[in-house]
Amino acid sequence: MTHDESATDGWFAGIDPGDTDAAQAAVRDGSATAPRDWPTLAAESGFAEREEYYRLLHEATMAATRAEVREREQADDQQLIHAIRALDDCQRVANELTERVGEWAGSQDADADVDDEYIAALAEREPDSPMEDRLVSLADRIVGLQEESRSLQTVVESTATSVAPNLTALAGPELAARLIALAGGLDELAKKPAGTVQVLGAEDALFAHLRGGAPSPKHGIIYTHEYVRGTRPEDRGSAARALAGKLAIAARVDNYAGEYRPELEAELDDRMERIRARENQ
Amino acid sequence: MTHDESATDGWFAGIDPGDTDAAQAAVRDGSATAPRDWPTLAAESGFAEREEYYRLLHEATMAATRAEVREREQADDQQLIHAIRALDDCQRVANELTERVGEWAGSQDADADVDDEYIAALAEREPDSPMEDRLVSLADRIVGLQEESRSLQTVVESTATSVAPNLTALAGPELAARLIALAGGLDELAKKPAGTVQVLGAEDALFAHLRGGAPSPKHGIIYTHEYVRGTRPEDRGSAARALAGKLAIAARVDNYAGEYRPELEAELDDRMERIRARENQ
Amino acid sequence: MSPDGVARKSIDGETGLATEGEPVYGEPTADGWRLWDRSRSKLAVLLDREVETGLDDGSTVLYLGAASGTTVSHVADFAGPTYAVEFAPRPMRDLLDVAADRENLFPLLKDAREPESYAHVVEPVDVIVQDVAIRGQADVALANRQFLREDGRLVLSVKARSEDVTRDPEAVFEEVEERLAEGYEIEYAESLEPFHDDHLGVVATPE
Amino acid sequence: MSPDGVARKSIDGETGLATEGEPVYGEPTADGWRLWDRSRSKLAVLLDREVETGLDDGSTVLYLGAASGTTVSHVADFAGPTYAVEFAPRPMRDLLDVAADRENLFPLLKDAREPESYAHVVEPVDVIVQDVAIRGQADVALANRQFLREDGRLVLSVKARSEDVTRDPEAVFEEVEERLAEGYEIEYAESLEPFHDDHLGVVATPE
Repeated sequence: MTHDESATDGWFAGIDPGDTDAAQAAVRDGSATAPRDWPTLAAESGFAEREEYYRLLHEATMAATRAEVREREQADDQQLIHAIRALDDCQRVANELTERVGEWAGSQDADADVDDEYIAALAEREPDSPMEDRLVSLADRIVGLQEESRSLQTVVESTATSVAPNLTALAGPELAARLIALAGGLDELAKKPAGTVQVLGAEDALFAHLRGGAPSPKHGIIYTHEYVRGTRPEDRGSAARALAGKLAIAARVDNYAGEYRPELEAELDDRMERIRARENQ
Repeated sequence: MTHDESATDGWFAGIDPGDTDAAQAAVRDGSATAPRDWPTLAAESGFAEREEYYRLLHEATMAATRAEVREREQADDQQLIHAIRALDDCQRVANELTERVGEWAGSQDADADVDDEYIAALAEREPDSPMEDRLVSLADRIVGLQEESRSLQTVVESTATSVAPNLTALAGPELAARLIALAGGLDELAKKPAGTVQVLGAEDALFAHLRGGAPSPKHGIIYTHEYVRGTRPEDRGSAARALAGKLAIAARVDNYAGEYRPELEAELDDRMERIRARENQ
Repeated sequence: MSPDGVARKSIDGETGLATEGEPVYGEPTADGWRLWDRSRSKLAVLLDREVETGLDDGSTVLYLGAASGTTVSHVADFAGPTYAVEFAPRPMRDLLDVAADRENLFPLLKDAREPESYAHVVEPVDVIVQDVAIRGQADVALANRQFLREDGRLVLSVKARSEDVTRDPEAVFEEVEERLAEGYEIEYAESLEPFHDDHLGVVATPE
Repeated sequence: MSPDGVARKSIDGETGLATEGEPVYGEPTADGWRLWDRSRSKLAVLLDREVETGLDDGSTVLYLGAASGTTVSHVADFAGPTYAVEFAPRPMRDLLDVAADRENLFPLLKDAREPESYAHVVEPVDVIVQDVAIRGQADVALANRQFLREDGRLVLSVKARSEDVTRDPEAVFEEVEERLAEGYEIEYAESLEPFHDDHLGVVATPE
């Protein structure tokens, strides 16, 4: 049996046949300038005979790919967190600059009713002084930031759907992204009990409650969900509990299984219908 | 003497020859579809004979124009206030968005040292995913806001120089604009004693002092002036007092006379040289 | 000319090709056979037309653009060692489930445009199946030519819209074929309509 | 042909036109005469060339674009009632100082493009002097033609850059003259070089 030099390029080179960790790292991080008859080389180098070689290769590629998928998707949830925060920033600064333009435009035109439509029209105006040029230009920057917000909404939507299809189906892309951001990641969110999901974003109120005196918060950011906000006050606690329960399950399915399960949404809709039915009694 | 109908269009129509207020209002706000031989019509209507007519016209146009110049320039100082506030807003939101981009870019490139140069380069990058497209686009919005800041600086500079040439010569355009903004206008700033100018922008510290307990603030926004910031701490109080005194005078000259007096700057430079000379003793 | 292990069956009232294996995507099954739907698999169209693909019982296969495994699951049902390259994490998650049931299927989260990143794992193969919906599909085929045995075959499906959404698909196909000719001899090139709009099915041998 | 009240003098070693009046902008003076510098006044160039402007001792004048009063102060020194229209507040502040010393000078903070806003003050005049650095200089002259007596004259200086910074000044001047011909007969049109680059001096009568 001759030892072929290029066997050192193979994923199995220098690896103990039982060492899955080393094998999967080699699959992930290795490379070669050209393919070789690796099964034969592996047998020649004493790594494993053909049948056993394929068994080990299957084990190594499964482990390597599973780990890398997890990492890459976690990277995606981190990107989603950055995107939703950037979206919030863009909307906030667009609003702040709109207020500034409102005051400024109001000094020239007391009747100015400064909404998005006014800003859009102002951005198109032909300025007739260097000062008005700036006002018009500032309005145009605001229009740009509003466009940026819409583009960020689009990417938040597609990324949330890809990273957490079930959570997104139940919560909508923005709330899904905010929950993931508040938890610090999908994996972190999936580990949280429903009660914690229910009050995510209400940390201040929660700490006040824990220090004593303040009432326990009934909901955090999930208040923005139509199923909480649109439910009459006396049933809002039940609605928030039911929603948070389903969202926690959805986050776990997304993190551990990753496939879309339409029945989750149907179950939530049913549950909410029953809670809201009380209103009509 | 026939009464010509169109005499009712003249600035003098219906005005008592001694009533300068009414006359200047008529000059400012009146209008006519076409010129007429007003001196003759004025004589015919019994307002005034030619020589007296021109004397009254001179009086009326001087008063009208002087008042309107004052008003228009005050309007300019209000525009300056809006511009400096818009400048502050643009710089602030550009910085906030830069921080966001910094965190985001750092998640992709741990070595990213996010300064303006990095943002400019990022804005030019060819994105290779929808998510990176957003990051690049956001960087481009920041570049736009930075450009907006520079344009606002330019208009602040020219407007400050026009509205308050002396204050601007002494304080620089941005500090001059901020002082006018803090006072609420050039007229308001001109009415403030030097001691108030000295602590403008340090209202919180001043109120804390007046309530007792806290030390009296030595300077407000004028701290940003090189003559205060660049003076050693033990002389900073004297420097702030001297600077505020000259700034208060400059504001008054700007508001009441309006002409540029280079000697103010020379006097301030002298005074500062003497204060700073102590350092070397 | 169908490969051994691929049979024509009638299941649940539908007739078509089928392979023996664990069901993957809710396809009709009977007696361990799973229907291989032509409208969901470009390769199935070619096999149904009895085009010579070189695929056979026990063939070694490199599958580029395996996506969530719909087609590659059928391939692994009858072929030998099957290397499945896919770049996107989400479909790969589904592909992992498919591979869990198939010992001869090796999932690789790699970019088909960077063959050196998997050349240390993939052996020379009898057939490359390529179905990557990215620009530069001919370049991917050329870059991966090194994995093909001298007597091997490339089975390629070209998606016109991935090259250029604005151009006439015929013009795109012509350009792809021209580029492909730099390393392959084209033996078959036909539209995959009516099952797959604006897709060209190609079989080629290394030159 | 210089108007009465405008004389050629030699003051402080400089020779040129001069008028009698209070000094305004630091110009050389002697015996109550103030030197009227051609490089600071387009009108002075025309008078120096002895172009017939219609200006004379006691003329009624409408001055459009009076700015801070450099030129209009000289005009008011020898002319009769002089209406000085200026739109910008800052130069008007200086003009107010000039007018304070001159009873026959009437400052008006008005827009020369809106003659109806001062037609209730300004009488028909012998001469309109126009020096407005804004786009549409011919339109301003046409809109103010109504102030000119039948035998009056328009003395206009056209700044090419105000019309269009990107175009050849000659082409701009031609266009302005063409437009002006809609209401005026042009009697004189020459460049004001070397004292004022890319400026055209025009004298015209109403048609």
